[in-house]
Amino acid sequence: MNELLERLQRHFDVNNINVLKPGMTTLKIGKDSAEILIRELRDREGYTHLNFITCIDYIEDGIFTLVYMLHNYDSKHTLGVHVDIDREHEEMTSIHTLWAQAWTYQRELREMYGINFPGSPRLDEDFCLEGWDQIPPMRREFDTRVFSEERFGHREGRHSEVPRVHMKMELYPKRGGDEE
Amino acid sequence: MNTVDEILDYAIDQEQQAADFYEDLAGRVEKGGMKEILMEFSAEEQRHKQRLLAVKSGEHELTPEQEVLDLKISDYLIDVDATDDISYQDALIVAMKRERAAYKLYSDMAEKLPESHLRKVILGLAKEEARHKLFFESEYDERVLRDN
Amino acid sequence: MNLRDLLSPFFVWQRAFEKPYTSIRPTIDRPGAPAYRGFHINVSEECVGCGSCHSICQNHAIDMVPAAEFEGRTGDSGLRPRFDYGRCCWCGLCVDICTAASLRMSNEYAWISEDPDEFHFTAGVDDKPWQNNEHGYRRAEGYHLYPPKRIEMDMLSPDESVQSFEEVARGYSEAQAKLEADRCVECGICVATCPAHMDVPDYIHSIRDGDYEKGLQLMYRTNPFPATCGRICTRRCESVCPVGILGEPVAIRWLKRFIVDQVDAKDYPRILNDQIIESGHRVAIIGAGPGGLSAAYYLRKKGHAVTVFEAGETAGGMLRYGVPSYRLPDADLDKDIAYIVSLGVDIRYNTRIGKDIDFEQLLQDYAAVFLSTGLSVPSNMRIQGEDHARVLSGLQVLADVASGRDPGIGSRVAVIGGGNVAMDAARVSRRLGAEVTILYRRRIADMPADEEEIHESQEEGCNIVPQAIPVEIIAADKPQQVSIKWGEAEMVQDPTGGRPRPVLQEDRMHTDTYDCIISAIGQGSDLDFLSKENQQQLAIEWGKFTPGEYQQSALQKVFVGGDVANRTADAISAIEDGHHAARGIERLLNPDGFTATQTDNTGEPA
Amino acid sequence: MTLSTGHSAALDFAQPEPPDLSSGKYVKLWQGPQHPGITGNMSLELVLDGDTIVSCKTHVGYLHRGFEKLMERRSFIQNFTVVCRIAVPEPTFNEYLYSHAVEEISGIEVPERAIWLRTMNLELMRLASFLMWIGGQSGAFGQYTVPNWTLAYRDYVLDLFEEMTGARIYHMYIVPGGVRAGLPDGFEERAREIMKGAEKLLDQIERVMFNNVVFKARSKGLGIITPDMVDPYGIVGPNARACGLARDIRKDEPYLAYDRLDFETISGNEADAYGRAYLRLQETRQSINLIRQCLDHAPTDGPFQADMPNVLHWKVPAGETYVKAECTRGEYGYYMVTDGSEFVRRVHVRGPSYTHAIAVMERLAVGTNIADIAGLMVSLHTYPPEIER
Repeated sequence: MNELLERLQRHFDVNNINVLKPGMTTLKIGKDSAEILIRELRDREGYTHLNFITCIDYIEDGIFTLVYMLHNYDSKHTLGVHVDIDREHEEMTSIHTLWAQAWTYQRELREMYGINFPGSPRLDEDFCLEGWDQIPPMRREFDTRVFSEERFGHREGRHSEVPRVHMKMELYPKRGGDEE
Repeated sequence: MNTVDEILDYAIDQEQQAADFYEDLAGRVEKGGMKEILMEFSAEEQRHKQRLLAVKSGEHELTPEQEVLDLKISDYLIDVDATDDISYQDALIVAMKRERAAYKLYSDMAEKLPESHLRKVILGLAKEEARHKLFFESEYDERVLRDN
Repeated sequence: MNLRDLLSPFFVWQRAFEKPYTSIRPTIDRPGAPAYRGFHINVSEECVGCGSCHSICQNHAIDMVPAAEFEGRTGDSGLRPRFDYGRCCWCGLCVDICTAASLRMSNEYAWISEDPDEFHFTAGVDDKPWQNNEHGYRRAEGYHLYPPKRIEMDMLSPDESVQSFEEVARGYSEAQAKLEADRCVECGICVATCPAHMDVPDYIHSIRDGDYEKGLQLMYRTNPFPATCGRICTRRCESVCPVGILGEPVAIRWLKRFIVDQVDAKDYPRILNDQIIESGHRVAIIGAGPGGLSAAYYLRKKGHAVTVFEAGETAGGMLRYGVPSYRLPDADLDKDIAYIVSLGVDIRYNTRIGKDIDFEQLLQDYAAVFLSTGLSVPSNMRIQGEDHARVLSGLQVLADVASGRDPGIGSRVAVIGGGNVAMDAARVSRRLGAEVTILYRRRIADMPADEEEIHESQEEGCNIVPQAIPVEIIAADKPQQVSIKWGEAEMVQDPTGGRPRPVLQEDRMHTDTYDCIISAIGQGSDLDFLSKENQQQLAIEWGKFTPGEYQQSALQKVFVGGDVANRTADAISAIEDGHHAARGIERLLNPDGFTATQTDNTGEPA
Repeated sequence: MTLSTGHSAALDFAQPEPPDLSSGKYVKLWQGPQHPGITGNMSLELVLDGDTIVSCKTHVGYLHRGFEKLMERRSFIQNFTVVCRIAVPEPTFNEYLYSHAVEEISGIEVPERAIWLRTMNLELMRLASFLMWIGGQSGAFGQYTVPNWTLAYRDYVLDLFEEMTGARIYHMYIVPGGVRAGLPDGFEERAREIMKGAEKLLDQIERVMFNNVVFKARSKGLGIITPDMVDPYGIVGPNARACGLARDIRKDEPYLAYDRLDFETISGNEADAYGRAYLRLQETRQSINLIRQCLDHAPTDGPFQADMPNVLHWKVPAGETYVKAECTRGEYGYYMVTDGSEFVRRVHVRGPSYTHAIAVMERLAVGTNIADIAGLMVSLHTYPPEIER
């Protein structure tokens, strides 16, 4: 394991190496060398299985972190490759030539986060959302509650009271620390 | 006092005297709130009197055989004087002691009499006083001995 | 092609003679499994309306709605959960979190109606056929969604504690406080029960956030004695904490103390940031106990010039003289008092109304008077021999110790009484090296003292003799000793009502000899400083004032509070009386302004 | 046996040129989204040349309920009631993996009894799921007797779930910290009886469905997955095992009590629909065996839940993990990122159908007869909800 990481560090600008548990490590690499690293891992290091590709929105830092989870069946080791991309320039090299299912993930990320993967097949075909006219819904700023409250009405006859407020009104309206 | 009416008249008079006693004291006391309490005692005595009047007129019967709980609180307390600056505690002690004395009086009286209707009436009066004593002793237990 | 593969499928016919899987409904009823998560049951009598079910429901399927029949019960919000079956997903988290275990599920799963609004009901209030179903989902024994046990406070061991007057409870560490604060379900039922209506859930929340300054600000909105109450409060809040129904209540008092302990007194002015704009009004306060100083604090915040008249030589009243330092160290009481005084409260010590200055004079000189003189006169037993020199009063013993004087109790002591003063006198006596017997006329369970005090006094080696009624004090052979005659009591149900009453058993009398007898059977008020006329005007009942709204007495400008004006006679009630009287005085002095919203240091309406 | 699963240049992932529909040579046919031959709500956009499929596109989104997004605004305890819906026929794997991910990041140790109850729960789930699948596979080839048997018998397994968990489908039994209850009285006897019946049923199914000339004729040679496709296409579970790869997470990276259970990874050597079906039949039997072992070993007393913080304001420390389990279709995984707040930062649910139903299906469909498309689809064992999450 350590040898692998040493090799990777020699050839790639990887950082933030984090051993999450025995059998699982994550590391971070720059956007431009990510595709080469992943290819290298697949072809030379035995990480032949792509578990999934996903994205984490760090809206407060202005970045999307793409996560490529790779697995080596021989060493039973999982390696998570993290790639930060700018939220304003949400574009990443496509890896659809590396795994058959990669383009599906990329198509989903396009729909859900708006990330572009130039060259990825069927990228702009609707995946789950047909006729979606809002911002990509998995972005943090998309507020599901606001959306549903705008689209759907509330049921008539529903109201709820807060126990402490109700008790104050019923039992001691003139006391307590919040009127005066 | 040889007849039932005589003994009842005596008892009624005693209750009236007690009511007067508290009313008089209420006029003299200094502590705020005492007056009201003593007037309440006086009213209680008036109620006792009304009950006895009802017995005399036959509307109500005494219950000499009924057992009355004796808390024995007043038995071991010292005597206090009914002064103008009497406290709540002492006023209750005075009241308990008065009821106890009445109870003793009638019980002793009954003891000396042979079995008769008169004796029954006197015993009934004793029980009546025991109940008054319990009333004030319960009050004492509730108020004075509340935290004890 | 294989012949077997051609014939084998005909095996299917064998099944034609087997019993079918299906059954015909409704001919054959098929109830849900005993633990089935079906329609909701609420045992409304046991429910306290804490709303934890509402909080945990991820579908917003539960509303808390008023249920008239449960309104106004102690420790009960009067609300009950109402279910919207258009949203419910029958996960049962509401059942799992229910603090009273009153919420359950039945194994009923069929409910047919053409009206969708029918599927919206208040369980246990609206009549439903499954309310009494014996079967259905219940939370399993041993399954909890919050820790049922409280974080134990570190205490001095009884062996150590009797050696000195050092504080017994050591205080929570930050880690302990956060764990304990985590147990709060934030229902706020305690807020209603707290006499001062402190923002308990909010200041506990501030502990979880590690924001102790915010916590301090929240506490001062309703209580300027948090260091004190964090130690010796009677904590009615904890008695209604729903977490205590199935487990142990949240240690609200210790959490309050934790917040105060985290903040240095020198930072108070910056944190509390009480801005005072002088109003020009002058208010007199009689008694520098918790009631008087609480009123002083809130009046001062409104800009009124406050003068406190105190008969003793220090402030704090019963907190100073009646509560021993192993429960409330002077430094902590002083922390609270010093901040109040720092706002410009003028305290005149050693000034007795009626002797040094006349009550009538105050009425003339001040715009309003708040009277909170407490209960300072020990009650008498009124038994034979009580005036013996070796019969001491509990209050006196405590006051002597608090002032650094030797109460001269000797080495074998009998304490009479079952209240906190009796327990404190007993525990103080243990610390002075005496062997202590406590005589109490009723059962231990009847003792009015805090359970904790009873427990700790026993731990510290005080011998409690319950159902013991003193009947006479007798001079002993030696002048420095005294004998007490007492009798055993039986508890008898009073047919006229009330609690069971002790009845002396005259055939079971005992006489014991001690170095002294400490009488601590209660205390009364001393209102002799008021003239007979004033006393009549102020409406006194059984030695106590009977205030009206806003603690106002029958005299318009006189407000009353504290032990002398309430039945609970504890610090937190006195503090609230002072706060409420300050509101009343503000309304009196500023009749047009009391509705105006002002902003305090928390940035929220004060 | 060493098989080449490596990536070779020979495999071309390029999308085929779309057929020229205007040529009049082709027919376009939509199968689904509501169709008895489709496993759940999804649709296949098929282009046919005569009976033969020349192009297939999978369309999903008919179920999308955005669970991953919903989880970002629900508390850690609330989420456990949501996740079960991500794979309707197999909710339990979601419950387990979600709970396990939370537990791993929070450092919560689950008690022994809960570990065994979870294992049993997962195996019961496998049994129920396979029973439903067997019926689906049989039905997809037009044989409707077996589905009646298996779906009805599955209900007996659901009865066990109802007793154990309080619900038949969305059990919500495995919860962060442990499980919600121990076993009810008499559960063991009833479970053993149902296992016995299930074994008998599987024997009958083998005779009626597998030793069946029609079934064989239609499934053999259909949808062949070669070992060299496995990794490039991300194929897992029985779909990979049927072509000879002995990969089973339960054995290779044991979780829960699997390292204490006696079983061997089953792999086959016929990589077509028949081979996969037969492998699943064997795994169903294996599951019955594992359930019996769990009944033998599961402790009957002791705690079934770890000490938990107050879930009403539970903050899970910042962290990241990926946890996985072998569900009926292979590697099911939960990737979780937390940021120290009361809400999860990101959950990604990895279901095997994501690749099986899209990349794999779209490739295997080409050249298949239209009559076999439903059978092929079922033989890949896909659940649309885990694609959409």
